Amino acid sequence: MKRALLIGLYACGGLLLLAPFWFGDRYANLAIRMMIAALFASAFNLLWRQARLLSFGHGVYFGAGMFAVVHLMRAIEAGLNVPLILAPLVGALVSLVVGLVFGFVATLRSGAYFSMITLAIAELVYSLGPRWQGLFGGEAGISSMRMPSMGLNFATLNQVYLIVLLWCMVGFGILWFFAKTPLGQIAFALGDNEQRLRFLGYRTHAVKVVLFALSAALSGLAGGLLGITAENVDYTVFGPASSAAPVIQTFIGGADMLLGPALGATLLTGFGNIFSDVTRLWLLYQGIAFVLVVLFLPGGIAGSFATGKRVSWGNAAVNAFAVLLSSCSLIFICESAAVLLSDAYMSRRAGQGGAWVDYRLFNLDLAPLSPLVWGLPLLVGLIGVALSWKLSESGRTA
Amino acid sequence: MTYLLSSLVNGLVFGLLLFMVSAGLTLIFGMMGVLNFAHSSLYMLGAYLGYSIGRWTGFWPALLFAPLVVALIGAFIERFMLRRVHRHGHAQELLLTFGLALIIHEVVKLFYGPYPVEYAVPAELAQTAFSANGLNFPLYRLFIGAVAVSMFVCLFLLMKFTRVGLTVRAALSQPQMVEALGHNVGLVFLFVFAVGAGLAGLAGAVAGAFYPTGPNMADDLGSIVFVVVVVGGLGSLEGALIASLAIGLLTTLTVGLDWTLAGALAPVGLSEWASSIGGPFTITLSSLTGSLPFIIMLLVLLIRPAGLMGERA
Amino acid sequence: MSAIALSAVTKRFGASEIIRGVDLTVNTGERHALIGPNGAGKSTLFNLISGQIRPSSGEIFLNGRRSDRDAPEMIARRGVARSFQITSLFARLTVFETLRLGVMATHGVRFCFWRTAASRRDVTQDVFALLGDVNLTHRADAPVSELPYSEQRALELAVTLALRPDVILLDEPTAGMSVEEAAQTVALVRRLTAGRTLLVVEHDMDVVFSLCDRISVLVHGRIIATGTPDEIANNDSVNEAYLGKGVH
Amino acid sequence: MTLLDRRDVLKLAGAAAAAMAGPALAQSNPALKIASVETLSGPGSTVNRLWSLGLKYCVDKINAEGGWNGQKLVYAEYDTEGTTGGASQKTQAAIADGAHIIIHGGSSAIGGQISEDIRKWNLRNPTAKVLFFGPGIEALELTGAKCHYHFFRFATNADIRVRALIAGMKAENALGKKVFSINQNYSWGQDIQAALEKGAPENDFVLVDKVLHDVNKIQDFSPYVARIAASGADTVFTGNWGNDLSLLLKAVQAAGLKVKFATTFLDLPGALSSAGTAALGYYHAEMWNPQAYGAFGQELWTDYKAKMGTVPSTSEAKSVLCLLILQKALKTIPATGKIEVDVIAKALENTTYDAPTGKVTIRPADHQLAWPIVVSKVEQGAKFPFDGTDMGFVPLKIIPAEEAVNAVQASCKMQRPA
Repeated sequence: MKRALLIGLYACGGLLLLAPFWFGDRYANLAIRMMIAALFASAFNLLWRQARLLSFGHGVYFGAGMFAVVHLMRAIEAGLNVPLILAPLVGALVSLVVGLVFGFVATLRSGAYFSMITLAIAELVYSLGPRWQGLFGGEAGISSMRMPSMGLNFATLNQVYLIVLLWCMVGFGILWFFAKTPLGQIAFALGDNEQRLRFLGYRTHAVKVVLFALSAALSGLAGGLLGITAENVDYTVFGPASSAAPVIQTFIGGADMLLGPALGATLLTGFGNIFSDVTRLWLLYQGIAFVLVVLFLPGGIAGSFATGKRVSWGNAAVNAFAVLLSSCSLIFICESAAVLLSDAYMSRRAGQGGAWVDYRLFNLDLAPLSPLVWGLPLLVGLIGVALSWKLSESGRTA
Repeated sequence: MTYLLSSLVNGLVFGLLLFMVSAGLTLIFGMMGVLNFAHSSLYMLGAYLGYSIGRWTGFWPALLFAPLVVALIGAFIERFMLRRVHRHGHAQELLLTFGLALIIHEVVKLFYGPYPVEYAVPAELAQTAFSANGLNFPLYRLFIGAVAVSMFVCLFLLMKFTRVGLTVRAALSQPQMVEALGHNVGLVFLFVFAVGAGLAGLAGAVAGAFYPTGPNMADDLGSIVFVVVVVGGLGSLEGALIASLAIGLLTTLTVGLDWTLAGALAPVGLSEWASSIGGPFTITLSSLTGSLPFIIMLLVLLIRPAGLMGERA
Repeated sequence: MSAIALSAVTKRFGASEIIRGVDLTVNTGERHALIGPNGAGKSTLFNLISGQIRPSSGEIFLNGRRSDRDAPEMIARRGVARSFQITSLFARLTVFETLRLGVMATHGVRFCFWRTAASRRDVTQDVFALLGDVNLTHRADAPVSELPYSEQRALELAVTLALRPDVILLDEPTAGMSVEEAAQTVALVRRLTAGRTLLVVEHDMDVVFSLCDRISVLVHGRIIATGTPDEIANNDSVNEAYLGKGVH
Repeated sequence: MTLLDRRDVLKLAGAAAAAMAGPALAQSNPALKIASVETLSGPGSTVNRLWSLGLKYCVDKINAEGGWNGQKLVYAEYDTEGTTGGASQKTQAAIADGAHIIIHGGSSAIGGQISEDIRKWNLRNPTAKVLFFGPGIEALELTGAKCHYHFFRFATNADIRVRALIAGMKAENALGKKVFSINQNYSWGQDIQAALEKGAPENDFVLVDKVLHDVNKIQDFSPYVARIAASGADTVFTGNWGNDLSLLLKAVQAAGLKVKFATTFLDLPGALSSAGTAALGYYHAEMWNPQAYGAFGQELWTDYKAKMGTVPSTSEAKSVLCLLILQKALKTIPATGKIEVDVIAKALENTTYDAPTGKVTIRPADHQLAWPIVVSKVEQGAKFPFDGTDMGFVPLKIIPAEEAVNAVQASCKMQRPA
């Protein structure tokens, strides 16, 4: 059943790839962001899935590729004759070089040290970014415009979408193929037991540097694609948010599957796009989802579909229902809190002599002191939690 | 001269604040192997709780209760979250704390709003300790320094000379053995994490009254604290102290120095060439103050990978 | 020329001196056992020879070349392979993939990312030959983590041998095995290490006496005796320091 | 079909209530759609969401007065998530949702991205052009090398602010001979420092020392305070905002340093309260000042507090003024049954807005607004107390728009539509 579900999921994903051609620029744009995020997260996960190296500074390599491509596009504007479709390759190459240099330093250590060094490198680049006006364009960044090439004018995003689709497929192809090469195999072994690998005569530091550089290059490819799409880049691309995104997306999606990060990146980019305009608490929900996945689904979403255990449709449905119940309850309570703690509500209260006046949420008028308003969501949430608890208990004893 | 003196003292105090925050982090890492990404968030929680509790009880009781509450939160995190993912390895623990940092940041903003709150120094400490050439030196700075120093002394004595320290260290290297001797290893870890969190909470409650207590205070300090811990050697209390002071002094003293690489090349006659290149050659040292800790960290890692006081890996 | 030569090797951890001036020579082609009571420093000495840790002082020569400052991978490439006491292979790989890592190393296939590992027929052939040697052919596709203990040990041995080493260091190859399994393993080791230099750390005296040409006894970080099994069995100080204890 | 859910969610949340009501009304005149693209989540949201709040308030106000051409204005918010990438994406989304005017106040970096995106969009889609308003983005470049016909800067810039401060303080005899410049090390801070360097010889003061420091990185400003003390400056100019301003002022207060500050963002939330009484006597220059705006200021102050819960910060007030000027321009455009942004842009260029402080005009050459600038001083017991303190900004001098505005930058080569 899980296999069927997974295949269905991939089929839906495949259909989505073609969707922008029917739905126009807005969805082309969203689809482009999703694919770029998917490629970036997967490139990040090359380090983790294989070598168990957890980078908190991959925004640097993403940004390096993006800057390289925007610089190249400026050169094309000025008359350089390079077809636009090859531009992302330049981003990948530049990030490869940057990745080799920083990767050499970072991979001197592993484990938590590695994470902290990558974080520090990212902070360093981020703090230097605005200084180097010529290269990074200061706060405003640098911008360019896509020039027509090879018979396409690239004015609409649908045409850009083609480039992104093509290069993402190349990127995923490389990731898929790499796992099967001797070096890919060595990288897996490295993640399991670096010491043992050294006694087989492998220079593990060199392996890690090469792996890091490859991961950086693919991140740069993703960055380059964003450069082509956005036609503009500034140093904030090196900021903590860029580096945190692939981490969150990867582990929510499922870090031990080739396509897990892509799934996580697609979902979170999509949800982020929808929800961040509707609620101010999107980052909170994302954080809670991340922590819950780390706590209860170590394999992420994709990993939970791909376990060897057989689960009946009924159980899956109940579980999905339970998750739905508890998330509805959580969202209701958080949004209520956000409204009740807001300045606007405080002043309305003050206007009414400090009374707990009704507040409006989801087109409902709610009384903040009513036991029903808090009790019902709490009850619903508890039912949800109890349901999934019961399911996991019975799953353990079975 | 006044400038040098005041910079020295300011640097020392800032270094001691860094130490207060990094002490808990290095303690937890040294004892449990967990790199706590949420540590600076606990520091922020300490400040906000100090502010909230202080509104009811006044400053001094809040200074006691806020760290206690943070320690309880730490105990909760260890017991019900970290322990759950422990079997999946340290990376999973790190990810968990990373996620917790995201949540704490958003929750603080939900409850306290996006602006810094009015957490003020109590009247009895809002005085001038001494003045030199027209610059006052606030008493509260001395207070921060005093708290940090006593924290170091207590921790040092606790680790070196009591059974607690012995048990904890043994629990790390030989968990089964310690268990067999009748110690509850789980309880030891719970205790360590709670104490580490409580120390961060104390640092927050003390420093939050002086530095602004706002939702960005965790991000502001977080990465510098990592630098301190790496430079000092993960798990080494003495190393953390030395690194904190060094980074505090260095970032404070470089503020006045407008040196550039291009200037440094002047003796070999390359100054003009370097200036024409621009970019990194013309950045002044004073404008690099914020980046300096990270440069130091990279240098230390290249020259002495285990940190100043860390044991050779 | 000796395969392994240690002269005045010392190793200190902090204040405690674990290895105190060890001189040891293992001749080419000989099977040499290193024995000693628990805590004598056998594992430390083993780690020193294989390059995992560096001596505080003294010199180590492998096949006549000084090696005490070399990284483990350089030592491995010089034809010195070691096994590990606590089986530590690659949990996410299959038996076949694990062994292939060893074989690839000898074929010089390292930084290759332009063709799949499966496309190297010569590597695959060598892997199956080795699998046959240790009777694991039927297990080729099983994940390493699912193998029973004795088969993991056999795989560990196979991985060590895959490097085609001329000096083999085995760390307690029969630890934790039943008498029967141990006998099988000894036979396997004897068969597969024929003609090569072998240094083995072992607790089981039956194994040591049946397998090895010469024995060195390490006590409190010092070699107190080296000789043939007979000489060692009749050495007074050895009996006193080590075998005597074993009898009680 | 994740892609299609968006509209449903919007409906559920009621955020698009106005959008739903729109089509139901008469088809004759389409509704003008205004999109606020702002950093509404993450660390940058602290100050940036104020812009959206002000816009929301003013759109409601305009709609209560009947909207435009019988249609209510449609207002929607988009969250940049603090990144230029997100801003670009949300700009696209806003355009796809049919926005005619996009407004961003928060950051010059993000504003620069949006401005470029819109310039390119308009080049490529001449039949569906979009306008971009910047009520708070002050980097000179945006009306310089990056200026274009569809961007309007409804804000001051570094040059305007520094010249106003110098003029106002000289008139008060408060400038002194020694001036210290401490600024954040990015375009805004650099612009301020450059303006000071330019102004020093003309105005007979010496720039004794200047510091550019990291943005939002410095924990402890006391070393900088020591440096200010060592320089013996009479006046310190700073363009700092947010944490960097609060921390700087706190450190000055703690050190008991007696020096005047000339500021540009002291009126934003958090700044006055952290400075405490040390801020008394500090100087400030901004186009908005509730007291200087007289009855208008009073009205906005009380009405805003009643509707939005807080008194309007300067950002919110500037958002409001931005839309009021738009409202005035719109009134001159006859209903034609369609919305043409080039016509709106043209109308804006010809609009003169009568602010209580004087006439506000829009310079056609680079679309920089010429505001009268209010130079004020922090005093206790002011009529409009700021930031929960009893201090406020008492106006000293109003510099007329034509004196205050800087010269058109030579780098601006605006292409006007045919």
